[in-house]
Amino acid sequence: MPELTEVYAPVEVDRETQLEMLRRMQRVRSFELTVASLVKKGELPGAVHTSLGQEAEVVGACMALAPTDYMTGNHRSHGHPIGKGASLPPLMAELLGKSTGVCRGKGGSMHLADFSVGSLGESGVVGSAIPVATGAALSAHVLGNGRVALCFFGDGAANQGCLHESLNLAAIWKLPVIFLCENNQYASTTPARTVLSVDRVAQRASGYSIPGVTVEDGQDVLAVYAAVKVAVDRARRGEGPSIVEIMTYRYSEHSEGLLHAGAYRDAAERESWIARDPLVLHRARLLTAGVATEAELDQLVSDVEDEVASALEFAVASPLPEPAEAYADLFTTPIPQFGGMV
Amino acid sequence: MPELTEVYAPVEVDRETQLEMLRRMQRVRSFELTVASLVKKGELPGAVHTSLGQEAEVVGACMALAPTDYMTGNHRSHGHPIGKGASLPPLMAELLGKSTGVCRGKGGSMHLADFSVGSLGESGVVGSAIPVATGAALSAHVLGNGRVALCFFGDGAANQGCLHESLNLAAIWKLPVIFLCENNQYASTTPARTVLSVDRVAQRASGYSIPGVTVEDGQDVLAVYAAVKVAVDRARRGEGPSIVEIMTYRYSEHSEGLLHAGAYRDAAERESWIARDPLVLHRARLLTAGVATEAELDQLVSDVEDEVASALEFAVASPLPEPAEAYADLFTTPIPQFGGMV
Amino acid sequence: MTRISYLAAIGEAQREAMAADPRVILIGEDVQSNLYGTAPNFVEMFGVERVRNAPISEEGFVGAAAGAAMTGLRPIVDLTYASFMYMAMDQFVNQVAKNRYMFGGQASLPVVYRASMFYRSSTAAHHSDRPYPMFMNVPGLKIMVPSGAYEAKGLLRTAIDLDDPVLSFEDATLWTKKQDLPDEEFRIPFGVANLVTEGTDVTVVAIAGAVEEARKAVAALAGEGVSAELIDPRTLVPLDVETILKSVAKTGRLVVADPAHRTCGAAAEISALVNEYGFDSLKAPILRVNTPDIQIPFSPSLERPLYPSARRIQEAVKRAIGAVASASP
Amino acid sequence: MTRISYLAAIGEAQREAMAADPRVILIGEDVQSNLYGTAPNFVEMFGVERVRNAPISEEGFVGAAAGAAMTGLRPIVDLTYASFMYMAMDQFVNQVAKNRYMFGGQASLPVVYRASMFYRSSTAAHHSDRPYPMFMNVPGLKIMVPSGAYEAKGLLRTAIDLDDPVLSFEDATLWTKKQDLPDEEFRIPFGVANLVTEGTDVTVVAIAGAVEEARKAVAALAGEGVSAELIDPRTLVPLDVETILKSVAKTGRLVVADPAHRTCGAAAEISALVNEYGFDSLKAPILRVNTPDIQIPFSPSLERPLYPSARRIQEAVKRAIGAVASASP
Ligand SMILES: Cc1ncc(C[n+]2csc(CCOP(=O)(O)OP(=O)(O)O)c2C)c(N)n1
Ligand SMILES: Cc1ncc(C[n+]2csc(CCOP(=O)(O)OP(=O)(O)O)c2C)c(N)n1
Ligand SMILES: [Mg+2]
Ligand SMILES: [Mg+2]
Repeated sequence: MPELTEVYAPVEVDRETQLEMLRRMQRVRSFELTVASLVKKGELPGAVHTSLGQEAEVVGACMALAPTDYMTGNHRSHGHPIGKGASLPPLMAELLGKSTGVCRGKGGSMHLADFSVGSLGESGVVGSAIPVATGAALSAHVLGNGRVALCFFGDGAANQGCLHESLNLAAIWKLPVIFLCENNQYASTTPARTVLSVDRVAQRASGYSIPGVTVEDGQDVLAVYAAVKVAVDRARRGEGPSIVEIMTYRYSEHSEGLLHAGAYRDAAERESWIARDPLVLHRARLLTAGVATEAELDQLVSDVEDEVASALEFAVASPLPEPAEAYADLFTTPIPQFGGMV
Repeated sequence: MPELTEVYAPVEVDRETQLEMLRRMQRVRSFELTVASLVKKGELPGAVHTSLGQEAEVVGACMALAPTDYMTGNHRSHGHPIGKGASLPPLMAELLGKSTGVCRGKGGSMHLADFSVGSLGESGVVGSAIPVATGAALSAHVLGNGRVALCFFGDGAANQGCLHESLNLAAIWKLPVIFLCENNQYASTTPARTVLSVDRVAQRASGYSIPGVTVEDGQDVLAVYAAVKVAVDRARRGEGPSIVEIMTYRYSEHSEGLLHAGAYRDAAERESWIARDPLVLHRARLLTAGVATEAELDQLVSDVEDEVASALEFAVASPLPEPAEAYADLFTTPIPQFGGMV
Repeated sequence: MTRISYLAAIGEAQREAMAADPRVILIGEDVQSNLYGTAPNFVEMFGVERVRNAPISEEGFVGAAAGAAMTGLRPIVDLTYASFMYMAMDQFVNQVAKNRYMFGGQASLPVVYRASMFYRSSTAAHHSDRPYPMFMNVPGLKIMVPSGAYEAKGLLRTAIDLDDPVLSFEDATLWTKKQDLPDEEFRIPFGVANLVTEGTDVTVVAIAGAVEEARKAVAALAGEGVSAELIDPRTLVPLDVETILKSVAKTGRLVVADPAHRTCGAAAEISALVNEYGFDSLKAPILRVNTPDIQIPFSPSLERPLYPSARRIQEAVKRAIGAVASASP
Repeated sequence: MTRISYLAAIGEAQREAMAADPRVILIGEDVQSNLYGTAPNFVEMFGVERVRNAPISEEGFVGAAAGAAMTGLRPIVDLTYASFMYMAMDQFVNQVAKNRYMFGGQASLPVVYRASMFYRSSTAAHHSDRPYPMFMNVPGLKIMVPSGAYEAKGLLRTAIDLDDPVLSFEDATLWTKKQDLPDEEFRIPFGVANLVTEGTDVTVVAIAGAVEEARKAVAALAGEGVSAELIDPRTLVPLDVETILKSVAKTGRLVVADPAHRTCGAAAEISALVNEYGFDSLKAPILRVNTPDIQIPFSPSLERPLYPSARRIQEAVKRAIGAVASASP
């Protein structure tokens, strides 16, 4: 069985890419903070799950992909398309249920998708998008277009049967797919250690004769990037799927505004993770390595903040969809509702 | 992670048990040969899958269980309840769709069940009974009644998501369940090596932090018994589930009378397995070890043949169910069909 | 009398049943932390052996509950959202519904599967399903659709007592609605509809959360001089067809308000039954007020108008009595 | 004209579509060995890259086909028996049916899922399901129910051409039935019913294998002086309601023969539609000839009487025209 040992080899990442990593992490951060404050003000309908704290794994993984590569995700959904390079205004408009939303207001927070950047959709049903990504890899394989697919899933999703089926399918068909586990150690209020039969999801890879690797420091965007890159390159060479697991942590509650009964997480544990914030870490590295100056990085951050602010402006200014639009988009070749609605 | 190394340690099996193994294997053999000839004569409705060639794994596994232990199985279904000690006449009557059948003619070949010996039912849907066995183990665990559950499943079923979910569930809850893979190397016309991501299903055990063992010589009933016994004892001690995989071979086509297009199996391969017939092997061992004489074993075989013949007589003589019986047994507290049938 | 919410009523039924019978256990994701509010202090009361946090693997634990039910336990399974039931569909249809029948009555499956229909909350297509009709098409499952705290508690106690598998479709639009409930334990039988309001001009059958909307519609109609009879079937399997037929025999008109999608929904079945067995009493077409055959959109402006509302039910009643012209097909 | 069986017709449609478009691939268990007879010599013709043997993991490959369809392929998936579809229910409902809608039209899913309804063959409850009604309740899926070799071939070609997901429920009771088919390629549009026989006294709508039974019933009835009009809707989503309504406007009477279980079946929907939009033309109750709400028993003596048969359809027609008394509820 092949091993992903190259993961620990240093990767050559050029200056622009390193800066782009910070830019995208900052985009996720600013976007999520904006979103969280909208929820608090009661201005965002539905359930909202943020990726605050998980920016390094989201962005590191996405940036290891080419723009034409495919990606699916889950309910913790905003970071993935942002990481993949989606334009922010239609994402923000989607969250506000506007007709200019990336899904025309049909999807909302849990169902962002931007096909123009290979984002094939986030699934509110845990695990359910894993076979879909496997299928995108199948089409890449059959069409020979050199693309790869990556699916994000959580530690909670690791126990779903569709993951097992997808891993086996991808392994025997040697599909170019990366099973990317965002192990933030909890599924809602349930600690992974109480429901997961292994310490690390990647330990399951041997059951599929594929490489499995865990990035223990998932707050280090370069470490994530390096690990995913190895898996992506491997997939692109036609050598099949991998599991890449990233240990990370979510700063917020499972969903914004959620009041939960039990104290399932330790405050000190959370503090210790916050102390190793992925944006702070990467910024420090860029400065130390002389990749950029404080001023340049401040500029980058403030540019992103402007970007998010104007995305919000766009979203707020956009119109709500007309009620009749609810009837569009079900089929490519539509079927009229017989007799209209009573 | 615990290992099932004890499997290779010699087990003490008393004379009566060794003879009972032969008796039950012979029961399966005679029952299946009778059934196959009925199919050939067009006297058995429906699809029929025999366990000819797999007698050692079926009987070795079942005999490692106590009579009150639970068991579920699959479409290759006759051997399991026979191995578990079910009475033959109601099984044979079931295959003939008679009202004296163990399932009153409702189940047929793919759905034998004899709750009086812990046989909770065979599932025609591949993999589908695995969670059910896991649940029987859950009740044993919660009620503390000391029972264990065993589920038979094929190499084909190994790729079903419900297996993954059941393994994980059983592992984290430390349920007394044995996942028994009958690896006869083919699923219908599909070789396991073309659809299974591992050489041996037991290799997947490490993904659940449970023991996994493969009995390479699944035609040796004592080897099977020994391996399963270790897993059963472990389960009964409260130490949780195991995977036990038995390498074996089916002599017949996937189902009796099936005509398949491709030559997916090699004739020589089949011959080589037939040359190591489990009944012949065990008989030879009994003779060599002086456990019984030729005459005693001949008597045993002919007793079993009489038993099967009289089961068939019983089945043939039994009445078909009245059409109205179709409406019984759906609910424990029945609901009448409103308005009757048009 | 104690005034409690729909959610609290479910919790009460579970608590009473678990206190009464040690074979009753609760399985579900995040039940130990009482994330959804129906298991308050259950871990303290009943311990982690009986209040079991499940991994996210619906097919596994739905089937395990079935196997446990076949061998001596009486599990309650909390699936949280009804949209996740599909993950376990094979277990529901091929094991839970079929095992007793296939095995000729050897198995009983005293197990309750609870799932909430979380519609009208801007959670879009993956969380908003109301899939009871597809389970009505599966023989072997009993189905309850409580329309208030009283029903939620009384039906759930009965469900847990029953030796058959029950699916409970709980309507999240009612979660916080409070009602006065008897202090003593009580049960509501399956298959007995509730005649919510008597009337003479038209029969309205409403399901789950639509009962509340229908109640408003009926009250408004009364103000307009229309006397509507409102029936809540409470359980869909068994369905109290007699009560509906008796009412239509009196009113001659029927409107069915059913939050499920229209095609092959519960309203279709009720319409077909009344057509077949109550044809002679029908004075007008049976009208269905459903959710249209589209998936649930996220945007509140798109989602809000889709479900059976008091307004839509009221309009349908007026059409049924000929007060407004019928839309042409 | 070539005389071929229903199974062969499916094979032909697949072959033609795969020859015409390299994006069409076939996925299924044992397709390479042509175990079920609908992929003869496909490996030789199209290679193992396009004729893919799937592991037994329905959820995985149903979802993978959806993902492949979203990204450029046009897969046909052979699920063999309809009773195995539940294993993949989450993918069908939550991904296949919803993805285009949820993503605001960004996705198209040109994918066909084929499954055979293997009833009346003594394979008991785990192999005999006819579950199209539950999928009819799921917006976003198109559904075909071919009633003969001609329909099987013509509808399947259309299905493969469509950019929407299609479920094909193939009736195994018809597998070996032969028909003369045009030598040139042809397609049958979705949503256009086939008026099998014209008549004036009663309309019979029959689905899948029930069409064959209804044909016999109609012929027998003609001998008795009853003129029945037989309609085969061919597709259930979209459903050609107009043709049915037009017929009932003429006959005033309707019998629906539907091999699915009764409650919330396709017949219930057709009954509800005709009641709602054809009420004034109805002279008698709409009668449904279904499989009763029990699971399928193994014993042929139990199973045989359960499905819509020519005899049961004939009796229902006689009841509908008042020739025999109606059973009391
Ligand atoms: C099939 C299914 N079961 C349950 C849920 C409810 N649910 C939503 S998110 C979640 C926890 C997911 O945990 P994980 O996969 O670790 O992702 P995370 O939220 O930690 O990013 C649960 C149980 C769901 N959406 N889908
Ligand atoms: C869910 C499901 N998919 C497909 C089938 C059709 N089928 C019946 S048996 C079988 C092969 C099973 O192979 P395996 O599990 O290895 O058992 P074996 O027949 O070899 O004993 C298949 C594909 C089924 N019954 N259920
Ligand atoms: Mg998590
Ligand atoms: Mg096998």
